[in-house]
Amino acid sequence: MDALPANATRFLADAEALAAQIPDGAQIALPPDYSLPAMAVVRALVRRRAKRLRLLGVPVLGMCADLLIGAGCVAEVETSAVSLGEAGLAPRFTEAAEKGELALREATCPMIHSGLQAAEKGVPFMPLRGVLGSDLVAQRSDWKVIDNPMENRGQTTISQKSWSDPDFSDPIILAPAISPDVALFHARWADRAGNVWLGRRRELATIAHAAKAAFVSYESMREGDMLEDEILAPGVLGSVYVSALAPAPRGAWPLGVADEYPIDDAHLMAYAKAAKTREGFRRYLDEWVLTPEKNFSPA
Amino acid sequence: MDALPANATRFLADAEALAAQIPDGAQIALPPDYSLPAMAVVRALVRRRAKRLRLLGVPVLGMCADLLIGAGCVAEVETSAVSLGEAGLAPRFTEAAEKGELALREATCPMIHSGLQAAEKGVPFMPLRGVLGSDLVAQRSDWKVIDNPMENRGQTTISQKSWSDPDFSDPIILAPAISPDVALFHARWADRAGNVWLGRRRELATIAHAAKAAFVSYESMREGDMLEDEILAPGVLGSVYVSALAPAPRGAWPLGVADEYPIDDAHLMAYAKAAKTREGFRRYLDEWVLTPEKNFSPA
Amino acid sequence: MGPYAREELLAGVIARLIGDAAHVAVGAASPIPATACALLAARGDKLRVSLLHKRKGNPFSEGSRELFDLAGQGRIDVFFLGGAQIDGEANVNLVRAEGRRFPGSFGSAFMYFAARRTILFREEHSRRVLVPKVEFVSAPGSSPPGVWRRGGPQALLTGKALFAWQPGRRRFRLESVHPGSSLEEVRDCTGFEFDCGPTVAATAPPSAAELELLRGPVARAIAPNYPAFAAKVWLSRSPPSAASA
Amino acid sequence: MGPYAREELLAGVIARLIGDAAHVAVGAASPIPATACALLAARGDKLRVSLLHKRKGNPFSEGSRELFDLAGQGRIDVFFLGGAQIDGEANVNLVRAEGRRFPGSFGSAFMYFAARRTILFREEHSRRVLVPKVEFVSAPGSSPPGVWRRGGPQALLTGKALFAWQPGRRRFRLESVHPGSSLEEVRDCTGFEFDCGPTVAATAPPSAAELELLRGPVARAIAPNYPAFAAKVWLSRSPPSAASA
Repeated sequence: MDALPANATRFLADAEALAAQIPDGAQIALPPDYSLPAMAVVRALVRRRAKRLRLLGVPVLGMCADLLIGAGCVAEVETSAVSLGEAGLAPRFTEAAEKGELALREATCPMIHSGLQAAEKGVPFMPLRGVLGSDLVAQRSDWKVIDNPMENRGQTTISQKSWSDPDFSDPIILAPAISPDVALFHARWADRAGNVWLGRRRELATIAHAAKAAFVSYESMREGDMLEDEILAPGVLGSVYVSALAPAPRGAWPLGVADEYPIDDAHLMAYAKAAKTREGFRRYLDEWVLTPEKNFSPA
Repeated sequence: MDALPANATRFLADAEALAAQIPDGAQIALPPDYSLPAMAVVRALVRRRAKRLRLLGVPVLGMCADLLIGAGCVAEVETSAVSLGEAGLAPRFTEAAEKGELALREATCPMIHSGLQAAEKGVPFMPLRGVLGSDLVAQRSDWKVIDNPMENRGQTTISQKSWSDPDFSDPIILAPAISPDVALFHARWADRAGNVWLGRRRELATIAHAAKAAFVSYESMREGDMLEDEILAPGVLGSVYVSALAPAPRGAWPLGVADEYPIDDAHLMAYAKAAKTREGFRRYLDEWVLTPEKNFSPA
Repeated sequence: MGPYAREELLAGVIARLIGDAAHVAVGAASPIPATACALLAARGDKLRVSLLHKRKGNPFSEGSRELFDLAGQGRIDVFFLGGAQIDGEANVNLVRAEGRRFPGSFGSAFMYFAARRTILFREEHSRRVLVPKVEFVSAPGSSPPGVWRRGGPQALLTGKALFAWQPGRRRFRLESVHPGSSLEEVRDCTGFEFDCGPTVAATAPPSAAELELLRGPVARAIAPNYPAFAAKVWLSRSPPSAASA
Repeated sequence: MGPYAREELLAGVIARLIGDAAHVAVGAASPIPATACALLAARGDKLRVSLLHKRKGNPFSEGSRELFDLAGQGRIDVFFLGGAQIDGEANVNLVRAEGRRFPGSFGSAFMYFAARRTILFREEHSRRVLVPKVEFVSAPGSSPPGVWRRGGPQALLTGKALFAWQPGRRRFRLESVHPGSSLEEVRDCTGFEFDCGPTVAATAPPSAAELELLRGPVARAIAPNYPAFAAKVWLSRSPPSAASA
């Protein structure tokens, strides 16, 4: 995963083929449920029995992560929250967290955004205001606190002592760069040049910029080079960032794609209810994930 | 200019009215010539005899700045370059710089981008790789160099000494946040909600986010709220950032607006030639800027 | 309760707390704060409301980081936070309590500092929620001098009472008790100590004019994003034409 | 010169310098580097070329910072820099020389560090341009150990010769002299000292196959973005159908 694929956007057959590109143990950056999650690929990861995945929520996670956690694919989660939104707590995450079955790296939304933007710019860190005084700071030895160097002409000291010491002068927290192994998400359109259209979901572009590889499923193929179209271009992620692409019609279902299909609230509620128990979750997997013909909604 | 106008996008009559909002002495962030410069407002600033403006090129400047400099409106320029592109050197900038008539704050493109992104995030600085060893660093006392705090567990020292000292450990440069008084640019469309459409010229959004006020001229008014349209939204700057708007059809001329009108190369060449001398520049101003009926191209 | 729904009372209180703010950001599962904003808008106040995660459209074009950047720029005047636990020093816990796991801190550790004012809002008023000391500080209620902090808590509103935050004393003061509750009940159900004047006012109910707005234009504005909520609060009373849309 | 234009020779040299790079970024006023990239593409190489400031469309959707972010990410293999002055330590000056003001440093102070390789390209080969020491270092040719630097100069190409950069010695080595020039002429016109083997090769001219590509698909690919250049180089020879487009 070290080489950045500059000129090799590959066109794969389907979600299974994309899932096969993601090795066990990879750190995968995932968007929130409202931001084009690649659910078809997530289901394919469950089917291929992916192991020890490390999930990064950008900045929060939902059903996408809950499925992978419940199916035993996940070793570690870094996120600022996991929730099913209107459908309540994410039941498999909640149980795994309460039983201590996951390595949890608690964060807060803008620290994740800033870490990805640091990687996007090729710098080792980015500063952020706030956060000091949250118990998150003590848990995250990779978050550093320094005196604001723009205000201090003399020495500035890395926090060995507590940032709340009175001799700390305008302390500020630094988010370390986050460069995930894989960015995984869904797009409304792709084109033959390997570009994908994400619309206003710009956090997906940031993930792809920061990641070592980006795997993208898409609703449908669009004619022409979208980067040459001034109306579409602002919503495009250029192919330079896209390692591989595959078609997955209704690939975000049961979550939604703006202007294509809405969130399937009833399904999400049914999932939230079923997944409250391990047995219910197993039945859900059998019915909706492991049975090939039900890979995506018939609607 | 202290209060951020959260709920008060004002609709003004024309470029003159926008220019009247920009006080003498203001720091104005301007885009490059290829990125929607508000030329009609720039001409109006010349007509209202604006004084002591401080220009910030994001990240470079062109005819926009050359006109203001030649007309005596400018006290200071911070930029990574001033050029007319294919038409050669920017003659009024070049002469003013050679004669020492301008306070020049030399920069390099990504330091300006990073400084604006720092202001966009409300942090005092942003780190950047590279730059060390450029003579720019010695000229910019506001650029600080520190040891990379992510690598150094002990003390980290602000550069009093030279960063090239062998005991400097992975030095990195910090771009101070730049929060210009005014962001000034042109947009293809505006809507009644006060949103403007910039397409892929995202640097304009960054300027507006970072600035204390944003003044925007636009080609034409579009029906509906563009932020509610998933296709247009990715290219929109939301009205929360827009202080005031005014119509200026062909307002970027002689520069271009993608899909509307191209750069008027012949005019730019003619300007570059005329502006080689003060007299030629005066004649250009008389003909194309100070004569109201010729404020913009008849085409 | 009176001739109004509890949600209407709470929205009215929040509307008064928002006051003359210029820009309010309202999170996903927050129909009552959204109702308060819609009430102010219906009254003709020039309030800008950024509703996060609207079903159709949204106020942002820079992705999910834009809210945090806006707050960092100082452009968010009022934000709302809840909490699995809230303590008497206005610390907020969104992570874990009594062996139970909650979703996580979201952006609280930043927004509580960067928004000019934060209204703490949790309908459940119990010793389980309002504790002497939170088990985990997702976001602290105050910061030492020398630590950058643009804003902090303004008030804590629950289903029983309204507390004002006193930054100097770092303690809440009971401001009013909602009709139907009593000072005694509030004391019983609050796990932290708080200040209290010699007499405690009753929370002002929504006025007739406010109720008319709530049941007309406000209900119609809220229904598209919170259909279940709108149906529950208003459909049984005086159904606005679009509440079922 | 021979049965080829000087621009064709230079483009051929640049194409060889680019070699098997995956991604090349080409600046605004750079028709010859763009021609080299088009030649590689016409040969079927899987080269990704990001042409900055194309007349129609452009490879970016994040505004003008995207080039620098791409380079920071390590995704730019080859970049080009010119210079009002270039010295024997590969320092580049884009700001001022002999009392004259030039446009400014642009992104050179970053790109020279972040791109994996930089090809220095300046057609004028004179002691005015190739100086012992630049008056102003826009971007340094090398950096001390311990200073982050992903890449640096690969070569210096002028209208007369090709120099290779020797990072260990921090000096240029004359690689070849273009047909029509001589070692003596190169020495006369170069203001800095450089290494030189016992014999100096002549720069290889474009092959017949390369010329055929240059005058066919390459000319057609270049004409839309550089119409004046394409007309000058190719229209007088064997006009490709689209060169005047």
